[in-house]
Amino acid sequence: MSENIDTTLAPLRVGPPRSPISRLLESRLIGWVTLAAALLAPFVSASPYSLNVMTTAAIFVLLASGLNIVVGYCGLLDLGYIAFMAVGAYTAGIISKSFELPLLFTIPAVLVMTILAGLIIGAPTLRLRSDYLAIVTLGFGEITRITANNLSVTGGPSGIFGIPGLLKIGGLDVENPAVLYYLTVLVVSLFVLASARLGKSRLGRAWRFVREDEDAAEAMGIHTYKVKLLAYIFGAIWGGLGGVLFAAHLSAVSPQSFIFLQSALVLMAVVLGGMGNMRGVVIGALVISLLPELLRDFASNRYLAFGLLLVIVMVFRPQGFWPARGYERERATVDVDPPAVATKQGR
Amino acid sequence: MTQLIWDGLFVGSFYALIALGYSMVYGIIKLLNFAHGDIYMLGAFIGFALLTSMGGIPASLSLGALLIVLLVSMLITGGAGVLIERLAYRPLRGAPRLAVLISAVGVSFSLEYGIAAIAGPNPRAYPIRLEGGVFEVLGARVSLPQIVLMLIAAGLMVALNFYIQKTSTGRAMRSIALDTNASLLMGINVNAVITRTFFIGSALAGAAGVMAGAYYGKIDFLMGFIIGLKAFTAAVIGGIGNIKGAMLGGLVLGFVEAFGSEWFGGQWRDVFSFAVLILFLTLRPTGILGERVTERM
Amino acid sequence: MKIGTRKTILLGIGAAMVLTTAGCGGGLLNSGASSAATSSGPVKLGMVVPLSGSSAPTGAYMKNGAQLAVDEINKAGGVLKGRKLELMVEDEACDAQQAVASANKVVSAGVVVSVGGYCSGATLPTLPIFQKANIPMIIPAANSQELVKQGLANVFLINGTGKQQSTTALAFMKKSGFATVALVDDNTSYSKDITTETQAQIDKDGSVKVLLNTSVTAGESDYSAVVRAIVAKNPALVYWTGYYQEGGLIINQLKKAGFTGKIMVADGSVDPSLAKIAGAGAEGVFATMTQTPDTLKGAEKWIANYKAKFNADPGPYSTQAYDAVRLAAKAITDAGSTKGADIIKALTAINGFSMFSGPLQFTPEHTLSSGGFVILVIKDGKFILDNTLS
Amino acid sequence: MTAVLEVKDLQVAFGGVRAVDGLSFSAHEREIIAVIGPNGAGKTSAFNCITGFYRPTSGSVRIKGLETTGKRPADIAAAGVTRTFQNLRLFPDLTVLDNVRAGMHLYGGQNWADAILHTPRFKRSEARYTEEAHYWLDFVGFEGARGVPVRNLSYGQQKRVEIARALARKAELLLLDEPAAGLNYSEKQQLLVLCRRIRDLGTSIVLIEHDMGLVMELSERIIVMNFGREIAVGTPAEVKANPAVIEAYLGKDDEGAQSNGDA
Repeated sequence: MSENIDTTLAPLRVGPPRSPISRLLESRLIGWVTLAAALLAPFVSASPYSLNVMTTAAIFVLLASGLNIVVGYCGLLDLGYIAFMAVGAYTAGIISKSFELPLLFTIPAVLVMTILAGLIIGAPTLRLRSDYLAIVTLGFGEITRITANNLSVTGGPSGIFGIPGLLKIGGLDVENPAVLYYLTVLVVSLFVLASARLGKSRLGRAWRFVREDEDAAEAMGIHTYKVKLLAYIFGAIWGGLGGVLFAAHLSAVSPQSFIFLQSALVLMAVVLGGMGNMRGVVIGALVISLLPELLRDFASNRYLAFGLLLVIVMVFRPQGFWPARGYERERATVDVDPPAVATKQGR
Repeated sequence: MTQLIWDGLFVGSFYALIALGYSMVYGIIKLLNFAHGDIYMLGAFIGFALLTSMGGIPASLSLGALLIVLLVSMLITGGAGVLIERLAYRPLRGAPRLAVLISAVGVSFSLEYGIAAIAGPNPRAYPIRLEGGVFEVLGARVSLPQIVLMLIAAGLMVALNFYIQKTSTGRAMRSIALDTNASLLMGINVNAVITRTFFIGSALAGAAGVMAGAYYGKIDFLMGFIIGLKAFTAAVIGGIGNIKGAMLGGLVLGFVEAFGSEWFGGQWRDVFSFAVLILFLTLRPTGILGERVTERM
Repeated sequence: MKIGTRKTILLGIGAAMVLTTAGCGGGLLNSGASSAATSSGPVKLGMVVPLSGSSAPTGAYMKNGAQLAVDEINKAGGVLKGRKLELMVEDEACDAQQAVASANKVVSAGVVVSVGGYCSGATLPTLPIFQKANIPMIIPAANSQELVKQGLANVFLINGTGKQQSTTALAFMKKSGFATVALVDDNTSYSKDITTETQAQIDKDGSVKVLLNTSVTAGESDYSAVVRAIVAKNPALVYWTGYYQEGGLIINQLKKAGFTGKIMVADGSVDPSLAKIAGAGAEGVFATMTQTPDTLKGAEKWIANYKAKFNADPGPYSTQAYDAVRLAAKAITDAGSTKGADIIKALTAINGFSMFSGPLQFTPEHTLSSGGFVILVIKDGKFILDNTLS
Repeated sequence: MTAVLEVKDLQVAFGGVRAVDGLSFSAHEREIIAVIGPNGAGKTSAFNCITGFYRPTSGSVRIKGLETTGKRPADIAAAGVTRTFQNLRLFPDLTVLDNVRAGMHLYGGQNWADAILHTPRFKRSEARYTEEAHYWLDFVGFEGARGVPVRNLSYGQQKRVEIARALARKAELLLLDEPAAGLNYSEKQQLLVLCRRIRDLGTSIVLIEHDMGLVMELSERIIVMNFGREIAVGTPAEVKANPAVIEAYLGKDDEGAQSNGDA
């Protein structure tokens, strides 16, 4: 039932990290640094290519931060995460194309659809043990892709193209790559922040409790099933919005973009970055999506490299490359005046 | 109709061969060996390499040659399986299940794209082709190669079943499946047994790979992905961790697919079999033959 | 291990930084210059084709064909008073996302004409990118009707379209008297395009009967389901419009299942490997295909050059790629500039430019006026010209 | 005054084995009850039935008069039961404070929207979580770093954290499964004091324990189980004198003898 964490494999550390680098990385600073870099990048190079690469990377970061909620926080291995992106992208594409709406206005529908998808996939499967869940999600991922490929409403194999841009009000045409890029960065950073905050909340803790020991969590009055479902739904929403940005970015959606490989890549970003650690995941996502562009010769067999990397990282750091460190501030003043909890006023 | 059944049976025997490996490994260390399908692929490519190195083989000898190649490939894939367990799974015993699963995904990727890097990404045509007489059985066209392959598959499964039921190692496997720690206390060399399990499972998958290559005539580095999932489905249908169940599941899935694609059309076949998998996992996770065990704290 | 961690983390940040600095065409402040046509130096042609994935071999054929043309033209003095041509090839892997990335890359590199495009599904999303940059696209291979549906001014197909291929297929069926036919595609946009077109034309024509029109999933080994269906219907001809990998398997399994009718494949399956995979069953399989070098009369010299250069045989679409480059050069010369608009004007005006597929003239929707499709047949494992139609 | 816990001829069977076979007892407010018996007598199984981890084959469990038989553990916890586990079940990678916060999950006080927007409401409830976590850690006398993962702590400390986590639940009924196991003498003495202080909070305690000394000194009532059945019940003195109990212990294993020794 429960999964016993082998402590010997995990990086053992008493007291918070000391090395300057890791302290920098633990600090709030890193987030701002990355954001600043993202915002300044276009002033260095605004060629369609670099903008395209950077936008793709930003969307990838959004996906990774979404999957991190499911895999990192809640410990549910989802091998079909890209399906949520597919649902989002197709919903947005179909609606905006058939009603000539800017993509922005399709977001409510996208939210509904992705949450629905999350429920449909999650509800029956979340009672399964983790490894069954992995395969089932993979199955759902493939089903989604094949279905999109076979139906005519999704444009069949050639998919949907010529999708209208996100928004168009007078001068501001979001189809301009630079504008789209900044919009993407804005949205993505907001959602990354949101999921990071979720992780540090009552719900986020509940997710971690479930990940660490379902029985103990259950015994503390946590409805593990509901909590898992919530993780799934949040993951789905993140993925769905990723899909909308994807559609806006490519102005086309086709089934080949949602193969298992894509799910695996997002998973790698989460794992390599460090499960549950939002900063790590962001950097992992950047590495995974940018490295192939930077090192062309590496691109040729990057999947081999990623595969080996996965094994190595798991063998040496089962928590991920740069796991969420369980440290927090000690109590400032040694003794607090006992709050009025001693009496048993229940809840 | 009889054709349908026969085709289902034939494909099913491939699924069964691969499902066995899944089931054995899962039964013993509760690991979902995600890379197992790629061992099948590996087997096909090793057979390919061996056959090409042998040079031109007259069709008359092709069956004999195939049998030799089959054995050698089984040995090699078996070794590969053992190696994988050593490097990627054993260090993670006792680690969170999540970690082992991800490691398995990593292995799967490494195998697929490793082969792609070595043998090139393009599909290869198999050097030998099993041709043979075809005759009608109750209105179904049955070809000699099909019968031979199914006989080989059946032989392997019977041998395995005997091994599990009668030999001491088999007994050890079953006891580990029941309770690893207890078996450890009983002085069973758990690691040795797990190694054997991986060897056998991988060897069977490798055999399936060579047979598929020789029968269908085309191999590529992703051929293991889908069939791996199908095999897992078969294992689940039969009751994962249950050897007979794996065989049964393979055949059942073969039928189910044959009928499914008859009704819904070929392009929906995978959707159909995945749906079956999901239904089984959610409604009857113990499969047809698997017995329910109460988990104790 | 900790060192390793830090290294990668730094690498991660490094990656972001490098990207920012490794700018290909100035930042926002001095933007606009990115894809503007320069007036001196080499003239760049962009080619986005599959160099990885299952269609990689065809990509290589096309790359070589194009390179051959570039070298010939440069030897003859280049274009626009001695400016040399320069070919930039990027991978597309038949995947939309990668195609878009590569398309953006060649646009950023300042190419003046795109001479790539093999997988229709991957080429489609690149259309808006080239259109925004107003770069003419001469698409040598991809031929889905969808490409020209939007009627973009900058898109030109020099491969016969699915429609034209279907016309040839139908003509062949009627001529050789196949009364009943089964259409099978592999559910990719290119393949479905042909089956739908063929079905439509057959229905209009009425002299041939479609007994079965179905799809299979690419990448599997066992196609017994579709084989059963075909054998049950027992049509005179099976028309497979997918790629050669599955084509070979299906042919093989059809023969094993005792199918006695004839089989015809579309251009995507015209590849030496088809016969290898299909085995003995491949003999006598027909194909609808534009002329390949070894079926063309008078192409021997060209083939010789090709072999000399790449010491490999030319393959499908080597010629189309070759022609695409030559056409691009012609258009640039006619236009006398490297401005997209001028080149497009020149392309639309072109009339009677001689190509492997015959003299070129574009229809209003920028497709070949004559598809140049012929019927090939497999003899001793090689595709040779079949003269039923001629 | 209704009993905090009422168990009526509880039965649970695994396959053929009857782990618990007709157990009945009840716990009242501010009462400390010990459940003793040889290993495999079905004590822990009984606990697992009460807390909903096993579905009883028959019989009923009522908490504060509320029928909870066969409910989910989470619902039962919400009904006012909290427990510790035989072998520690903490969240190893989480900090000491987070582990205690787990017990406060039912306080609520914030939802996901608060969390994302960092509303004052969120800040308030977080502050409360931390403050009370510290309070309960102080209560169980936990010294040492509280911002570090529990897996870095000693066994004794971890035991304390687990109790603190259970207390944070502020339930009326606390089930302790072998709380003294692996503790040294002085730690056992501290545990004894702690249990009394917990009782004085108004919580009733049911504990499984093998250490007779502790049991005899601490508990007001003792339930002796064997083969899933209750073979004796009463005050420490009565139970000590009960021939059935002596037989059960001295007859079966020597563990009872020893602990009688140090009683």
